[in-house]
Amino acid sequence: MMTILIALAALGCLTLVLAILLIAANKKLHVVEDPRIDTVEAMLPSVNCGACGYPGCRQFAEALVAGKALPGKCSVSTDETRVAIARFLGVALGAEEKRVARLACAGGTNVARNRARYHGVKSCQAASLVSGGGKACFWGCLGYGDCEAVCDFDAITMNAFALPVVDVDKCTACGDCVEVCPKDLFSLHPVSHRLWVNCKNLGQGEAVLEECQVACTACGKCAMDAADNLITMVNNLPVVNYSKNHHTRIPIQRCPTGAIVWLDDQLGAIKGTESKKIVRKGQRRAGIT
Amino acid sequence: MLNKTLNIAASPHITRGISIVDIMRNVVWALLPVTAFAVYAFGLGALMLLITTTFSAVLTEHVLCRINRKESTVSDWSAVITGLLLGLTLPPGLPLWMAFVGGVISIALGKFAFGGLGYNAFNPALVGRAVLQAAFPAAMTTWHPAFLSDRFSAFPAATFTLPFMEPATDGLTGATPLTVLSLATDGFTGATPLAAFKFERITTETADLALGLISGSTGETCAILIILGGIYLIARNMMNWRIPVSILSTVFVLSGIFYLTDNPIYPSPFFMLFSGGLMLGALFMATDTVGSPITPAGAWLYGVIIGLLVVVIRLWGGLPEGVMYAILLGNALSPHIDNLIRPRVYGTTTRENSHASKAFIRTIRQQPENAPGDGQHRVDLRPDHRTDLSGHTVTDSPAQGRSAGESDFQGHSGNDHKKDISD
Amino acid sequence: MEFFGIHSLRKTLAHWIPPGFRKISPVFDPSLAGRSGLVSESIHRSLKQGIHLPEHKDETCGLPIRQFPFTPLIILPMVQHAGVPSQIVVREGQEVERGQLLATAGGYLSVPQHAPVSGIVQKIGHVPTISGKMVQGIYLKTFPFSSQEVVEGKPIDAETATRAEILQSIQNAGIVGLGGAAFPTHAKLKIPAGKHCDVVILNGIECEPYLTTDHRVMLEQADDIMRGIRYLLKATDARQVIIAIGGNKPDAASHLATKIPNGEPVSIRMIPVKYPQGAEKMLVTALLGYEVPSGKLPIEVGAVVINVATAAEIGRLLPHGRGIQERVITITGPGVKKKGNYLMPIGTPLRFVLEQVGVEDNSSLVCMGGPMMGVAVSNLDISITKGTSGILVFTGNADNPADKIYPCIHCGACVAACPMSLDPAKLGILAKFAAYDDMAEKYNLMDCFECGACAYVCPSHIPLVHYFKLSKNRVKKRSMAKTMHDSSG
Amino acid sequence: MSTRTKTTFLAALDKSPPTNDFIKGLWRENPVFVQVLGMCPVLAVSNTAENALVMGLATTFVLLMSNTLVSLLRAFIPRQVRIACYVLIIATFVTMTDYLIQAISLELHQALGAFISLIVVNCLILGRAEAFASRNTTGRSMLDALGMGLGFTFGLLCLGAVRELLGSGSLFNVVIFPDHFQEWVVMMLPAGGFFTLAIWLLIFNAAKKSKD
Amino acid sequence: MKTESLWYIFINASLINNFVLAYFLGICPFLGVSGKKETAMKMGGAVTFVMLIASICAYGLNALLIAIGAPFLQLISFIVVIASTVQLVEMFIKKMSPALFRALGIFLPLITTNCAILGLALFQTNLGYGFLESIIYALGAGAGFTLALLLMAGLRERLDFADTPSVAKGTVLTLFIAGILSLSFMGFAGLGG
Repeated sequence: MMTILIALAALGCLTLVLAILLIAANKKLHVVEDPRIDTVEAMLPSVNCGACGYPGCRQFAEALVAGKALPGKCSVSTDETRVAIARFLGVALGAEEKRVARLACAGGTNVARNRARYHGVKSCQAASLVSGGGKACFWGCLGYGDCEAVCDFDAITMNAFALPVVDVDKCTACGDCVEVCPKDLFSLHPVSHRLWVNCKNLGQGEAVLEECQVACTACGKCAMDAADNLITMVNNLPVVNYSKNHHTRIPIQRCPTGAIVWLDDQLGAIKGTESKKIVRKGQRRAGIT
Repeated sequence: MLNKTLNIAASPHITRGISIVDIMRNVVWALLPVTAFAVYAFGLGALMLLITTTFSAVLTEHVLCRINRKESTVSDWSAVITGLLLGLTLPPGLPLWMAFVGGVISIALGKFAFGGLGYNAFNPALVGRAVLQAAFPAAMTTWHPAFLSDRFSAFPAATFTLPFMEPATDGLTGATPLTVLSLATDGFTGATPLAAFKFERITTETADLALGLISGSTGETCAILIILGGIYLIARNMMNWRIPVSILSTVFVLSGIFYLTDNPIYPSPFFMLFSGGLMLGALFMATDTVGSPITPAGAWLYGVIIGLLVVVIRLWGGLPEGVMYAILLGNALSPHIDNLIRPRVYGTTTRENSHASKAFIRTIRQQPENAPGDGQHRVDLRPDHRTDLSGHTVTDSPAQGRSAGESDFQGHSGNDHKKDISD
Repeated sequence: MEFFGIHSLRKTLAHWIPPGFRKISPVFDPSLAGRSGLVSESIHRSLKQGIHLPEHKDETCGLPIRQFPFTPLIILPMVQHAGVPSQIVVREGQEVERGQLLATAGGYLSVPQHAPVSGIVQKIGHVPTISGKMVQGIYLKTFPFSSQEVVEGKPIDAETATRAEILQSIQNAGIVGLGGAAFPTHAKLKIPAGKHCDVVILNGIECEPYLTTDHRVMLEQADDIMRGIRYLLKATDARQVIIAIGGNKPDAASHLATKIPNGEPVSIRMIPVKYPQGAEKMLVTALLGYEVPSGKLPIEVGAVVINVATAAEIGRLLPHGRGIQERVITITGPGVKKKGNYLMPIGTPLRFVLEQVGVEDNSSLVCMGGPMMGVAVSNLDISITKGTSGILVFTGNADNPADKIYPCIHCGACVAACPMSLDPAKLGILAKFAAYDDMAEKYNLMDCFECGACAYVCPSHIPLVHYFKLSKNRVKKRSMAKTMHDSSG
Repeated sequence: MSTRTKTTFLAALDKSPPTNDFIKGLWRENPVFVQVLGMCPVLAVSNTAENALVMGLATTFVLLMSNTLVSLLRAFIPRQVRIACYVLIIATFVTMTDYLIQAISLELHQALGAFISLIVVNCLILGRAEAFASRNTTGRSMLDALGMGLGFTFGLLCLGAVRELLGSGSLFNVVIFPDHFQEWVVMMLPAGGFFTLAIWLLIFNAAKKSKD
Repeated sequence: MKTESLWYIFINASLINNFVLAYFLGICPFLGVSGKKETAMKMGGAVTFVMLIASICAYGLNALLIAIGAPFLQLISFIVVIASTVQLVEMFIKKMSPALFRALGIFLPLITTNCAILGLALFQTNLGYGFLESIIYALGAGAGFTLALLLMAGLRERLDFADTPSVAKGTVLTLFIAGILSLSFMGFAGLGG
């Protein structure tokens, strides 16, 4: 009996002393942090892609809670998540039109020629530092797939001709591929931009075709055909003014090489009726230097 | 040619033309004299042992590469080195199945688990040996005598023990249960001279040690041949000489100091140097480039630490020998040594350097006035004063000068002059 | 990070070391200055790290400079120098005389360009450059039967012209560093406010294998160099000039020594052969004993380093007020049939050059510059620029010139070779895993000047320099993006 | 029963919450091989199968009791001092277990040493109390504790069996291998514990990988 | 109890019978926080500090419990006192150094349930160490823990950039290294004895 009493008393005293200490410490050393940040962060996809303009999801969550940003900025989340966050914080959604990464090159290995054989680190970034890479077209895609590797969402795959293909559904417009491409071939565009110039070659005339059979020869037919100055030729390339009515397929029809295309969700890039059809499946022969 | 497709690659366009395969092959060459002596001294048993360890190491490497669907890396000779070194550190009469297990462990645990050549943080052969030592302490401290008359006609009794069976003692070693117990967790070799000294205070002649007229692990007895192999590699610039030199000199100096205290428990420095696995360890194990520091200063420190640990374990530890443990610990420390000791990068301004450059500016301006002729003037490192051309003392804050310099040279840093090298 | 302050310890110890062996020893001995015929070994320790390379210089160093034939078509990119492109002032179809101004400087950090030949402007458009970029440029058709006389301009006299005038005329002459980086020389000679140039170093080390351009220039254009020195002294207000010459060129040193006029504060130093001793920073340290602070220029320690060929060009052009139209180029390598040093109009296309000298059938790689830092070309339609010091043609198995890459075995050969005392092994591993920020912040990536010593010695054949080029490029891009991001919001 | 119905049956079983609570600890969230929790006793007392079994059962017992009590009291424990409360509860049961084992076999108690007491600080027990019992009903918590405890015992046994078999040629003190078996002393040493666990984890990883 | 020199107690606790590599105490933080040197250093420091406090508390408590004749309360009171102390330390760190708090993350509360701390308290009681000996023992154990953690962190940092086979990545490799380290620490056996 005595032992039990001693045990009770000892434990009781101990607990009391410690409890008082802890309570005092809790008061003195308490750190305040908005608990909503954690909740919002948990709702975000935590891929830290940076598409929202913040370094990571945590910072974005802080900005959201502080009212400095709107949930719509997060292009990675699903619509439901964005709505849920907006509802949780009691703010507007701030939705934007879905944007995707578009590639401005169609020069796969079947149509574009290599000028030199590149040896070294298998990366576009690295290759571009060695005389611009081995490709004959100085502006074209090098095809080592840096964009495929950098994409956190598996939205980019390299096709049989070493050209990246963007999966519009998976693309979150995070901009990583835009940043990583040494030839600056990617840009972010609203999905509704369907009239697309699929080339960046600044060359002019038939000589360009020696480098790549689907390059823009700067013939200017598209600019002539498009109404209302929708397309202007700048530096030997057509430039579409998307602030005008660009929902027309007329400009692509007379393009001799298919450098200007209509992007279709199902069918992919549709070329004009007069463009050459290239059906080569193998590699285009590396020509003379 | 002008019509051919050119190759392009990043500079430099020439290389030294030595690959790691060459280095590895030369290490094997350097080990061959030791191996030959081992076979000469211990006979057929040692030969079988060395063949077994090498074979099992190479086989394991090949099989693991295949399992991992990688190209087999057997051809780079590194597995051969591991197997050979492992065999050289084992007692000559060890059952072959244990040797085989050792080879497998060396490669699988010591090398492959870490990611293969280049990532094996510990010396693979020593990992194999450490595991064997801990697993079979009795067999690993059973020393088969050298120079037996029947060594080329008969195998040691234990050699052909059935797998997973205890080796039969052939009565030559007198390994009583008591000594087995006391040697239970022996060091790298526990070679007889060291054990004899540790437990019975019997010293062995240095000449015998150097020439290998003793018993011990298969390949550690003949110090002379080991040194010759090491010198060959050092001469071919394929071994970091700092590591063996620092290990050996640390052991020599430290044990010399203790020897001079005239206490009978401290052996002579020559005995320390030539006994046990120190020579083989210092020259061929500790110098494994992967597990050792990369900078020269780091290599010195690494060697000193290993030497220190060897002396500490040998003199005060419970084990007669500690080279294996010392090297493994040195391997574990080497990432930290690499982090601690990094050469100062050229032009990164430590305080002295920034003072020095200012002092230089001052001296060169003073020279026309007080030309010293013999060119030996003390450089005043005081940063705050300097004399300009007219003899006035000016005080100049470094920040001012720097910002002015930058504004004039926008967009071109020192790096932009990189191509000036071909000047 | 220093360990136990090793370096301060060394400084302390320096006082106990006999004077002759001290690292910090005098820079310049005024009592000897002005005496012509002085050639001395460098008294400072030469490069501690670095590597010894097979030189391959014997094939061309004995061959005098020869005039190269005029090409029918000159291709002249407007970016031949570091900095802003030149502005074209001619129009298509215009006839130009040799030496006539074709383009003016596009800004302060830019130089004008002059017609390398007399001819007609065929086209103005995109021309390929060695970096792979297409830039604005001029196609100039050479008049086949022209005497190719050079247009004279307004002479500049070193004695009477002011500092600013000399700098301006150097810019007007279109002179850039002929060593390789092609940095506008007038910008290099302009001493920033608050700094003082004490010594002008003429760089005649030429540590790259194969190249003998500077060697021949020193032997054949010594008078031009001496004339150039006078302009340089005036332009920088320096008190002395040191001509640094590689230890493998004693003939150049003794020849130059005979040319030093009495009373000129010019001395010559021979520096032991080691690569990359010719790098600006390494040279300053070897001659003066001080290190150029990280990310800074040699002017920080009171020195300006100019290539000997650049000095020769200044001495040759300024008295006539001409613009630069040609330069000396070494054409060599295992694949070249007629090796030699040629005086070649700038803008000569590579294809024409190789057609003229002839190349072996198994040639596989053409490189502009030295083998250690030169750039492999993908396109023979690019042309010789002001920065081209050599053209090398290598032969070999065209299909697989690259050696098998093994993992890093931590052997430390690269650490011993790196002249900047970096840790290329660690940097290489980090680069492989794209840890660029770590490389820049913790391992001083940006101090690497891509000399190639690490990749040369690496027994694992890891393309270290390529990794570093890539990493530096990425770091620069990111920091640029960051500053843009910061400034925008 | 065809394999297909069997799998659907198992899947259905898997989906029902109570069974899931029990099953997940055995395999999918096995504390030893998947979560790598409570490694101290796993490594320290797995040198023989017997020790491993006793340790596993003791842990299961403590886990069961503490989970039950915690889930019962979960409404009354203030959030700020919950950890202290859990520890108190666990410590009580551990002391009981300690004395219980001592009563059963003094020899066993000595073999297990301080590690019985150290069950108190087994991350597994506190982890389950915090992550499961404090949020779920008593029934589910008990099932969870049983599953986790048995999974833990299974993991311990896996290690103990290998180490005893190689280390002394026996299993549960029954001699398995014939005379003259060479014992792998390393298996009895700490290093052997590390290696054996690593190899088991390796096998599990490989199995998981081949399944994917 | 035989009396041991303080030096031997320190060597024993830190090297010969290293808490992590020989006693398997504190394996959770050893596996969890040994990825980065800086974190390992901080964790080692924190554990050493808590060990010191726990050692002092345990010494006092043990004396008290023996005095009032309730040794069966040993475990409960130890753990309660240690838990509260750790919670105090945790609050303190959170206030003083949020960065450190973030770096140690979930492992700070886990120091409470770190076997090494309770193990230390129990062992020192079992060994019958006096006050000074207890403190030295705690310091040795802490130093040994930190050493093991640091060695592991250095190796793991290097091996972050290794072609480790995917099945051996992470915990498996860490355990392999721990095993090898444990073997190499066997070299210290008999030291100072």
